[in-house]
Amino acid sequence: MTPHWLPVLIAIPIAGGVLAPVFSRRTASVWGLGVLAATLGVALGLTGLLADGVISYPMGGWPVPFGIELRFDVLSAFATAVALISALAIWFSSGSQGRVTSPEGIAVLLLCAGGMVGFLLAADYFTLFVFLEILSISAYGMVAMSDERGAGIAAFRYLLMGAAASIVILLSVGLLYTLTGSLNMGDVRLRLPDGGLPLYLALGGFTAGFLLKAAAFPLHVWLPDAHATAPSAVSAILSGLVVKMGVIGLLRTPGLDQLHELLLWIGAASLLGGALFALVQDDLKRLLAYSTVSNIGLIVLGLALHRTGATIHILNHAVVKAALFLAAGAFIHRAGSRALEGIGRSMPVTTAAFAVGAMAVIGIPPTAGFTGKWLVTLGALHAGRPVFAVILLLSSLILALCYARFLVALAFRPARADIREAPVRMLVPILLLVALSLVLGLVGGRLAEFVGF
Amino acid sequence: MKGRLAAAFATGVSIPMIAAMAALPRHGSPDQPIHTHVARHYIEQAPESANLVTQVLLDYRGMDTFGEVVVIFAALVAVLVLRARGERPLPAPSPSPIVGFIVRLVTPFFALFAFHVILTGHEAPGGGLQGAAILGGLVLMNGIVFGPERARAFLPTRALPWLQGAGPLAFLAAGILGGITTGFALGYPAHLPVLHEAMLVGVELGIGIGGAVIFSRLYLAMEA
Amino acid sequence: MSPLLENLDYVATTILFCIGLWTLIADSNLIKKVMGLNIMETAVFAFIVTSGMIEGGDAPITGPGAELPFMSPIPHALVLTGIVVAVSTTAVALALLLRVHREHGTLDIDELRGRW
Amino acid sequence: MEILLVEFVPGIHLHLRLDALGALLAATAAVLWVLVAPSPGNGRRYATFLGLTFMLTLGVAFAGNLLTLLVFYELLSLAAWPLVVHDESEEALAAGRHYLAYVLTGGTILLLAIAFVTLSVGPAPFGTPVDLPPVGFVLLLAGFSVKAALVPVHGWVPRAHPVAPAPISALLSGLMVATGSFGMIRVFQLGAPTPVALLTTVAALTVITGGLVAIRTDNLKRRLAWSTISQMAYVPLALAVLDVEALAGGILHIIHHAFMKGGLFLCAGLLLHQLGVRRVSQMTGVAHRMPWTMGTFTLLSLGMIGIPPLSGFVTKWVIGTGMAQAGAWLSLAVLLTGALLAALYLMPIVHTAWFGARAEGPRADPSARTLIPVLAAAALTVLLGIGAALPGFPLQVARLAASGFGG
Repeated sequence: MTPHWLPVLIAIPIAGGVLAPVFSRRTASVWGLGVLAATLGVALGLTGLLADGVISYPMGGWPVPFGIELRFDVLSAFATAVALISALAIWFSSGSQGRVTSPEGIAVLLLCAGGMVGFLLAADYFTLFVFLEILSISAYGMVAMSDERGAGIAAFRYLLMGAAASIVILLSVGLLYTLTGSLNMGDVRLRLPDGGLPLYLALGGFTAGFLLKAAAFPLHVWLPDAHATAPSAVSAILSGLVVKMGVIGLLRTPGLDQLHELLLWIGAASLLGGALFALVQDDLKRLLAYSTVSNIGLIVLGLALHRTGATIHILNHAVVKAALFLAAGAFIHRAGSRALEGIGRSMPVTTAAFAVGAMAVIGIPPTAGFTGKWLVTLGALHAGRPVFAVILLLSSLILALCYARFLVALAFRPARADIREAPVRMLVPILLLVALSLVLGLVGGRLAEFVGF
Repeated sequence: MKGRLAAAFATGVSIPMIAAMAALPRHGSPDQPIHTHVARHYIEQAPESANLVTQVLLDYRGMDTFGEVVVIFAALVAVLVLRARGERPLPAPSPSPIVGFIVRLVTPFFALFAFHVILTGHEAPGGGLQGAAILGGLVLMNGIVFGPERARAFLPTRALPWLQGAGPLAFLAAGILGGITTGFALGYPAHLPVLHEAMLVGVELGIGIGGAVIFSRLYLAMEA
Repeated sequence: MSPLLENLDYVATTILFCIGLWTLIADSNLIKKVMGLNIMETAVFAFIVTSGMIEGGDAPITGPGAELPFMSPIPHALVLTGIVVAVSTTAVALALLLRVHREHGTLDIDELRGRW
Repeated sequence: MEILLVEFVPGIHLHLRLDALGALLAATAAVLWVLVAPSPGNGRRYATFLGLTFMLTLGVAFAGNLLTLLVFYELLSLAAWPLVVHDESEEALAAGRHYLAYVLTGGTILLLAIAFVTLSVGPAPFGTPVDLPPVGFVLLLAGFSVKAALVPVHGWVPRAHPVAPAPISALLSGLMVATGSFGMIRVFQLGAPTPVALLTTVAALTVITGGLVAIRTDNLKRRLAWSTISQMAYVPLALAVLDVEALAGGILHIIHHAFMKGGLFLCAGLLLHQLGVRRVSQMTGVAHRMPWTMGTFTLLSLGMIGIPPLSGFVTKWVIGTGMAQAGAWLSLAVLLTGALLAALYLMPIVHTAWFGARAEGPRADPSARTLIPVLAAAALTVLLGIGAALPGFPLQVARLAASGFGG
């Protein structure tokens, strides 16, 4: 039976996004939640089917190299996290009067989710580029959704660098087409010449483009401003999901193994750079943004050393970082401003959730972050490169001190008056994500078999 | 100083790129992979009179065009959502009589030509998006000459949210129809030529009108 | 003929790409940066379209009077989509610039850097 | 008896295992928490984290393989942090930062070490001895030595104790440091591939510096903290002798030291609470105002020094015989100097308290109810000392635990 669920999985969020402006402000959030719940259902169903092999679907019935093919493989299973976290972000901000819950805002969020799902399913380099554009343009719009003064310029810098990256990726797609005459991923890999300058240029273009989209170290300069000025629910989606698309793009690049050395050093630079920059931040969301850069470094390092560990960390970090940004959003919502000194005392549940999230992002054993950190450390030692294991552990140590310093300021300083616990619509998504991060921490072994690179 | 640094960087980048470009298969040679692989199949299978580019756009690689139409829609909602608050007063232009007259004269012919481009896109040069660009340009021309109010007059108010999504919605309809008739989403049924033709024109029309509305709303969002 | 001359078309698009890159980086006015971006995009589209060219080929539209060999239709389709992507990005960029101009009063990156 | 819970990392399960060693630590933790728990009025956060630390110590006791041990070990370090900074004074927060920096670094070194070990020998459950890679072995000891407060990495102990509330200092000294030594014993249970001369020297250095600095420290709690550093170094000292009897003595020492030091800290807490006495110099003749507290303090001090028939003597005796059997005369000498130093930094306190100029003022002993934990600690010290050889007492269980060692 042809798996029609694949095109349906992409169609639902995109159709939802296209129809969102039809709704009023009140019903738009409910529509958004409904659409993403349906997407989550289909994605979970497909992940279940994944047990007996990769699912492929030729669009329009054209056999593989001649038409566009959609493939649902292990990486595409990340679509479940995309649907879940986007839905929780909408639920978190439902009821607030900001631009996020306006019909156009919900449309942008749904299109971003649709773009990500399409990106995960595309098995054709040009379709990959088109969906990368959908999610990128939505992401530029999402950053500018906040009313802060710096949001405009932060979104513009993100757009400028993102668009430059997309153009370089398109150039590489063009080069691959010139070299092989086809655009289907599997077909291109078969027909690629095994060397030559054009191939290296294409490979370099893909890597540079996706590393910029993933905010790996030298190319991460757009991320802190963008993620810090965006509304917290949006930052959760940006840091948790959009940044991961860059890494998954890297995994889709043909001939990634030839870049082993480059990935090692860029990963190490991101790990250490992100952690050191996080040390000097005093605003919570900028701290979380730099922590994302550091964790992306862990994933890029993992691509070279232990691909299963890197893939698992893509999922784990998405869940954990989304929880942290939502908790930050709850703090800022209640404090009214970015100064969060001492408000933790009257918001015990959010602070506890933030603490568990912080433990997870640092990689304290039973939580989700540990699996990735452990596997990549093993990979580093196995490859005989202990220096990367030391860099990895050192940067998670630095991050631990950053988060500890912040937790002290949050929960151990004198309390502030008239601060109440976060509203339920904010607490439930946070607690759900934190619980999920604990569960993911415990099923690391089973997850690794499922991923099984 | 920054200018020189950037120039040095750009030339630095250009050297390996030019070397790689030189090493590509000879430009225009008939036996390079582009012509011997997928493209040759499309050309051999082509019906006797068809615009192959539109066929590739809609039939073989329909998903890309669906993505493209969604991209332009995403740009619209992104622009609408990030607009700075606070209305700016509308500068009411006073068109010179000659320009005003010419625009009023030309508008209907523009529209006619645009719809021609849209509707015959699948056989002759042209296509949905090209038509949308012409229609959008028409609305913008009126807006610039007579002021945004005249441009807004072109757009229906109540059906607007539906109309601006015409592109993606048309594709969804074609996808479902294709799924039912040919067993694969976005497949055009060769065995039912009338439906095949209707779907092609329907999708082209959706892209054309949807695109035109989006272009106009983009202009209005920035202008007003 | 040396390969450089044979693939002159590709080399020309690369030079255009680097001019766009230079404008993107060097210029301090944000609108000029967007223009640089558009030059880069045009260069890549030019590269993709010329890659489909075949000597003595005809436009890929079958019908009376058209004969083999035809240009490859795929690059044209890709570029059509690429152009729309470029337009969308530029639209969002200009809308952002409108907002930046209204909030900060200037579009010069050096002045802005000190401001926000 | 062991249970393999969830496979939380590919190839390695969350492994809980009951053995004599784990049971001993768990029993000590249970008794100590009972002594410490009834401190009134410290708020919800204090109570929750107190319970959490107890649970995690049980986890450390019953961990079945190295990684599970690391899981509970790291969580225990984090759970103890809010207790250390409970007063939220600037000084407490600074001590908390130090504590966290030291302990997290230790945890990170351990993670690296366990990665090395897992790479070469797999999940390394404690039941079966295995040949540890030398690098892994050294790193493991380095990781555990941070919490076991061996000399170069002991910095957090003297800072954390004076700031933490008295019951927490009792716990910190009694068991937090013990988990470090406990970890070392677990490593030795797996195997001791390389010569342990380094460990002996570091342990000896710790015993001596701990004792010397304790003599000169005036702040009572800080002196007791230095005493913990010196006393707890006996365990790695005994381990390095690689003799079953010495090892049993080392295990026993963890238990006895926990009760004695716990009692001493509680006394210090009572002194601070009742009379506001922080410094040894302020304690002249204080015994006449608080005879009961100072009485137990004296008894516990004698126990610490190793005067028979108290429990302190038993552990020193067993370790001593073990060292003599193995011919480790240097370690034996260090053991004795340690006991001498203990006398030098505890006896002056007792002397000034009893024989110093009588401090005027009414009797300030706390109510009977608050005295119970301190008295219980003293009773335990006596009981464990006299009844040491009886079956079922910790000595016999420690010998059983030590007998199973490959090393």
